[in-house]
Amino acid sequence: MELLFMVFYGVAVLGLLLIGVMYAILFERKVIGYMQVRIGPNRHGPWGMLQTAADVMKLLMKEDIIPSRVDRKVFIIAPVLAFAPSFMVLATIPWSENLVGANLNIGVLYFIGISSISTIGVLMGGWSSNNKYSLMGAMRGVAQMISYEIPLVLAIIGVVILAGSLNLNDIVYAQRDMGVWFIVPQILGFVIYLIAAIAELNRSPFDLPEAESELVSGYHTEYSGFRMAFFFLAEYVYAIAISALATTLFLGGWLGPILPGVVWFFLKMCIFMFIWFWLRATMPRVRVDQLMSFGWKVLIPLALLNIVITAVIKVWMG
Amino acid sequence: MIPNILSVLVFLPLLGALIILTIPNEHKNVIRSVAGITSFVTLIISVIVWNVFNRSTAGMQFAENYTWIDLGFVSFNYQLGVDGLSMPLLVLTTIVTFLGIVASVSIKDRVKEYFVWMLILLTGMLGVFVALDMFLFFLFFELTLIPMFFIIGIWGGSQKEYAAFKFLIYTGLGSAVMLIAFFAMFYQGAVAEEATLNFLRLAEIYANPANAHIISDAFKAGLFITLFVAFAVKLPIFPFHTWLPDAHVQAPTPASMILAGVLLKMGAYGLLRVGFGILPDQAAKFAFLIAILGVVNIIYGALLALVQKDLKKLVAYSSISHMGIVLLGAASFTTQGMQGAIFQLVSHGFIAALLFFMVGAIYERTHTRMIEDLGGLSKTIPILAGFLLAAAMASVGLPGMSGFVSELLAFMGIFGASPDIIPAAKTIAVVAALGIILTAAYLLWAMQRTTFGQLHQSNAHLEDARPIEYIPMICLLGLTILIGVYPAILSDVINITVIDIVSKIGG
Amino acid sequence: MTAFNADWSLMTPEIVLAILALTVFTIDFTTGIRGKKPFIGILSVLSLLITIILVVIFNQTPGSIGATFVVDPYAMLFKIVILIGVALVIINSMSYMEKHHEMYQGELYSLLLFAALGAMLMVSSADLITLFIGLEILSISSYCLAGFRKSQAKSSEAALKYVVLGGTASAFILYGMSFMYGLTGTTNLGEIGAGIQQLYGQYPYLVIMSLLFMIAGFGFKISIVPFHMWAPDVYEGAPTPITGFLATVSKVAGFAIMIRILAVGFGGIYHEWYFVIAVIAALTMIVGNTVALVQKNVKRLMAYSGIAQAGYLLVPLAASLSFNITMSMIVYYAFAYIFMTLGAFAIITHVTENAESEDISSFAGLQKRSPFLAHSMTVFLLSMTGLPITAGFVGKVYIFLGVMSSEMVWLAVVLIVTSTISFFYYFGIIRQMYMMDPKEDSSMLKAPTSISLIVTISLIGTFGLAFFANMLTNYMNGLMWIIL
Amino acid sequence: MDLDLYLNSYVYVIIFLLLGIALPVGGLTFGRLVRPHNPYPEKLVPYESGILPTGDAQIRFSVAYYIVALEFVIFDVETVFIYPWAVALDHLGWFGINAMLIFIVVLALGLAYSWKKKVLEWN
Amino acid sequence: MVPVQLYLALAAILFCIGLYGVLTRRHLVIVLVSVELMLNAVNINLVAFSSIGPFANITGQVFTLFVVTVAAAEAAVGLAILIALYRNRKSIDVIKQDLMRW
Repeated sequence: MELLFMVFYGVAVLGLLLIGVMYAILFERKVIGYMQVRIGPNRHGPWGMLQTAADVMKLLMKEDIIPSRVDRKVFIIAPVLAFAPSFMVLATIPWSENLVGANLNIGVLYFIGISSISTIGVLMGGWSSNNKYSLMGAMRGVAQMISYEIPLVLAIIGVVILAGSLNLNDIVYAQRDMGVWFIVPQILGFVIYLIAAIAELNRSPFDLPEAESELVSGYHTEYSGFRMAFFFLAEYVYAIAISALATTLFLGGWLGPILPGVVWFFLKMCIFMFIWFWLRATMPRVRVDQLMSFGWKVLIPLALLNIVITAVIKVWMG
Repeated sequence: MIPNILSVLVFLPLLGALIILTIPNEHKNVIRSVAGITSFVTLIISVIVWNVFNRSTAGMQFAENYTWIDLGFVSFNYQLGVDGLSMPLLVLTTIVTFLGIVASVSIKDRVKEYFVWMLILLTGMLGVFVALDMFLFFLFFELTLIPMFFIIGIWGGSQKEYAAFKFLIYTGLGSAVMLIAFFAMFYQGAVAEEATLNFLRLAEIYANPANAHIISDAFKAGLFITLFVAFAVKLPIFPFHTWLPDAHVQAPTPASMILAGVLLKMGAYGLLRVGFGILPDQAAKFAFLIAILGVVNIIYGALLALVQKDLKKLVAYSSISHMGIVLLGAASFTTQGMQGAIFQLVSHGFIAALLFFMVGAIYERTHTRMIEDLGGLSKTIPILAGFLLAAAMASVGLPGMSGFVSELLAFMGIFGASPDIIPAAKTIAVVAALGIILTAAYLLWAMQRTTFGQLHQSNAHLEDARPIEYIPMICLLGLTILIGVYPAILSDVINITVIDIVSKIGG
Repeated sequence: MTAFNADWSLMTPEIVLAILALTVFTIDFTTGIRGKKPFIGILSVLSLLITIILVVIFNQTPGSIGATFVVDPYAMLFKIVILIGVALVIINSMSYMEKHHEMYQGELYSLLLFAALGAMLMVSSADLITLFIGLEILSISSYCLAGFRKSQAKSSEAALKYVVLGGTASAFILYGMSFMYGLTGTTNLGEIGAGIQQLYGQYPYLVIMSLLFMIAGFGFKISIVPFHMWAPDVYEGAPTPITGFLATVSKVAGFAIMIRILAVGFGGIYHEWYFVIAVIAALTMIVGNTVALVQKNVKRLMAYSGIAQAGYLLVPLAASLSFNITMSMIVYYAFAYIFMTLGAFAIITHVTENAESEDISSFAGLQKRSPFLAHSMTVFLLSMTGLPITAGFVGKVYIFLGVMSSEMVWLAVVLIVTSTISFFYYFGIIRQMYMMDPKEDSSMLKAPTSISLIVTISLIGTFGLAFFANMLTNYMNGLMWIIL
Repeated sequence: MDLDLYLNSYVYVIIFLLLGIALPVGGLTFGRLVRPHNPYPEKLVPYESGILPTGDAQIRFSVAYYIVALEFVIFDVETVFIYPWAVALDHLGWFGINAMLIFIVVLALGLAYSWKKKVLEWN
Repeated sequence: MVPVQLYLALAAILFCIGLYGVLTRRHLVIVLVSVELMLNAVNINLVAFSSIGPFANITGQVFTLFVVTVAAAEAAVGLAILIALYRNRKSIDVIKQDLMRW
């Protein structure tokens, strides 16, 4: 019985997530459209609401081409490996006070650990394709993702210090008890997290791995049809997951007056999603050397500084 | 009397070596003189010690004892002393080494190094004869190894490296076995009574009947055999002798003199000091075997000498033969026999040194050591040939020379040996006497072919003895004759000690 | 938690060395990576000297920090050995660096300092975790050092072999440790030692397995037979001063801690393992000394010589002696070993660099080309052979004396016979130096100041330890070696 | 936290894992029913902007990638120590601050070193 | 509850696989990976003992953290050396690393 409920929870999250992704994509296209003073998708359904669904159907019916010289096994596993971890991390997100799947006492660690597996999916996809663009894209992607994973991870430590726990629920409670969301005491950490997250997601302005003008489509150049869709899906699911984590860590999770927690959570997540899209519409792409040196030379030292300051203040204040 | 005179004696050569190290290479004559003076002063001091030496006590004299390294459970002591056994050998060492250094004028190459090694060697040899602590004894024993290796290996003959390595490994293994025996002896002594490395103290412990239940006879027997093997290498005794001909033949003349004159004696000294001194009852038990080995040495050495074509090799084998007499005399366990053994050590020290010196001097002129290429030397270089002949006569045991006295004493000893110790002593003596005849045969034959006989064409124009060569020749021959004519000069030093050793088993 | 109120002053030498090492490292990389920087070397040597003084001052009174880091005479003496060794290695590297501009100087020195730090931690640790950390700081630094001549294939190959085998060895050690932890629930050596007998009664096989794994692992690190195969290759490929480092500091530190584990952790079941150690010691001596006979490359020869020396050092452990005597022997020999080996390596470095060949024949006629180096080398070789009047002689006689008074006379025989075998190859070098003519194109060899300095220090050490051995042995007699 | 809750949490994790795998597998299997399948050689050639590919595509890449990977390994693993410390900071107090300061200074020195050695430059 | 022996067996198997890999594989990267595998086998042991061993306590997990770190450092150094070697030799095949032979 309990198991049934668990499965149900999982399926529900998955279903909602798929819908969420669909509308996230639409949201992106609309936001960017409006920012560029155009309308964006508007043919399918009212206000273009069914545009993404149509895209999915299209991808589903596309021919599945596996080029002749690829490393077949790796090629097939790669999209799964990219998608599964980014979905798995959602298990531990506390959508609201009581709506949480895996209430892990090492939630943060779990999130970081599992999410970094998707890097391997990217690498496998690029390597197995036997295509120079794919390989280059994958290498760049991996280099970027691992470089920015460090500031991301270090930025979270500030929150952990303040909350004294790795449990995501406890972190939210800590914000409630403190009376202020961690974005305030951890503003430096938040900024680092935000920037690192964008790079981690390979999103503009750090979308070098998929720079169409240089690398066609990056590591999934050789993928077509539904396989490509899963890479695509993984990216958006990961974006949602990162937003969810940011919400929990910095914006007080489900906390908020009047409205139910889930709604607050959803709204806060939307802010993050909006920021991703906003940046994409406004920022030019950075150069690869700028990207790397920014991560290593600016973000990591800042993140370390943040840890020290936070810790000293925390102990000082008692 | 100088305090710590033995230490002064032992380390004076080392001081000389240090002085030589500071002299630039070019001043060869200065180096030679410093070495000569150092060894001469050492000789003088040893003679002083000899004179002051109290002839009427068996105990250790001029004793020094300091703790050197305290290991907690035992300490390595710096303990020196001389008795009637070591006293003659001490003087022998200084004399032969001094003469060896005089004879070293023939060394022209790498002079500085050579004399440094020589003086270190002298320190090592003196140390062996005065050390009363096992560790110290072993240290000096090993210390002689290194200079000799270098001297043979650098200044030796055509196969010097082979000879040097052979010497190194044989004697190294010998020392290894010795160390095993020493420490086994130490350990059992420690179990029985006291942890000590002192020879005298150990002798007491091993002699104490109260310890018999701990120090079993079987253990003692094993110990004695091990010790015997260890010193047999140096002595050398028949199956362990093969390094000797190579080393002696390849070594430069002074080194051969010292090798035959002193180094071999270290083996005999060790055997007498440790083997006979600490385990007299075992020595008595094995006396028969030792005597047999002595005879084997005499005969075997003589037979091999008989067939040698190389004069130096012949002398080398004669050394093996002569060391047999030492064994024979010691094994008899009579006062005369033991005296004979010590007499033989000293007398052979002088005679062998003289023989090697003569062979070296002749080789320097003729550039050959082959007996067949020599011949008729008395015609071109009468003085050298004469001394060679005299040396050979001394070696044969001509009456009036030291060889005669020692052989006589040794044979008297074996004749008088108690049948409990050596059964069939007379037979052994007769067989040994046969060996002496062989000695006479090969030496006289060799002399006949070299000094007399047909003059070899290439030897027609040779320079006779140089003034400096007279020093070693006359000294050594003189000493040989002195002991031969007036044996008491030696015997009154050794008597008490010999009686002491012999009394330990008789008692 | 005990770490809060512990007496951290006990750790002063380590802390200071860490700070100094970091300072050296910082100064190095802030002043540009390339280029000659002898002052970094001098600074490193000074750091080590300061640390030695601090060790002498602060480690006099025993104590421990939370039972994981102990300061006792055992640790103190080994620390001094290690620090002297590293200082000599650094001085040696300074002259080596003059000729090898492609190597980053400062990095080498700071790596050596970190290695020294690791070794110090290791010898002071009484806890498996601390021990492991120290071991790995040392090992990882050593891997880097072995491959320090990046442009040389041999060096890289040596380093890679070292990494792979060293890593495997670490895994072995850890695997053994994990069982000890599992069976006792603690990583503290003292607590393990207290319960080992009872534990052995309960799980004999697991305890023995754990022990064997650890012996195998440490055996790799200190290159004892049959875990020695890496040593010759790594020694040959590594830059020569580093070979000296591997042969001495690394090995001595490994020894120190292996003995601590065996004596403290497994002391209670001594009779179960001493024979294993005895057999290993015998094999090590035999293989090291016999294989060395056929070596033509000096560094390989020294590798096998080092293997043999490790065998000698194992002997006291196998002979069932009283703990104090065993410790005195090992510490004495460790001191002797570090001086004679590093002195020899300084000369080897200079000679092989000059000859641009590592063949034994590069020593030909050294006596003519540089009498000082030749004579000193002779002293070091004699010491390694165990001939008088050197520290090696006293040390070997000391060990021999000890083992003769144990039940294992056969081990003594092996020791002495293999030592005699070693005459051949040590004197082989002496033969080259004194009895061979120099190669035609070779000129006089002038020893630079740094080499002369090491050689002089080593000579003083080699002779001083022999003549004034009493100073050390008196100090060691009756020490409370290990506190827990 | 009691054991049940602890285990339940991991059941969630496993369910999510299975679902995460099931979706792509299911999707692709379902897709097979509806999508066309008629490969021909030209279609299976790797895409290189229309030019026929030459040489092996699994080329060696710049050493910079390796170095970044190495740097990552080092820094990522260091966080292993910072996390437990961060959680326990309440108990550790100033002792913990000091310990971590040392740790971070060493880490920062390492970073500064690689910076100076131009490991962080990308070219 | 899974008994501790099963974890130990798993660890032993992994350790053996790792050792086998070190001894037999020709590709140096795989050799390094095998070493890591051995270290991780140790980690399994430690964690298993730490949570369900006869004397379960937290020390084992602390130990594991250190082992992980050290393993990473070792891998980093190993790979760096591997790159240097590749530059010199153009090969990372174990069999071909034979400049020095005993």
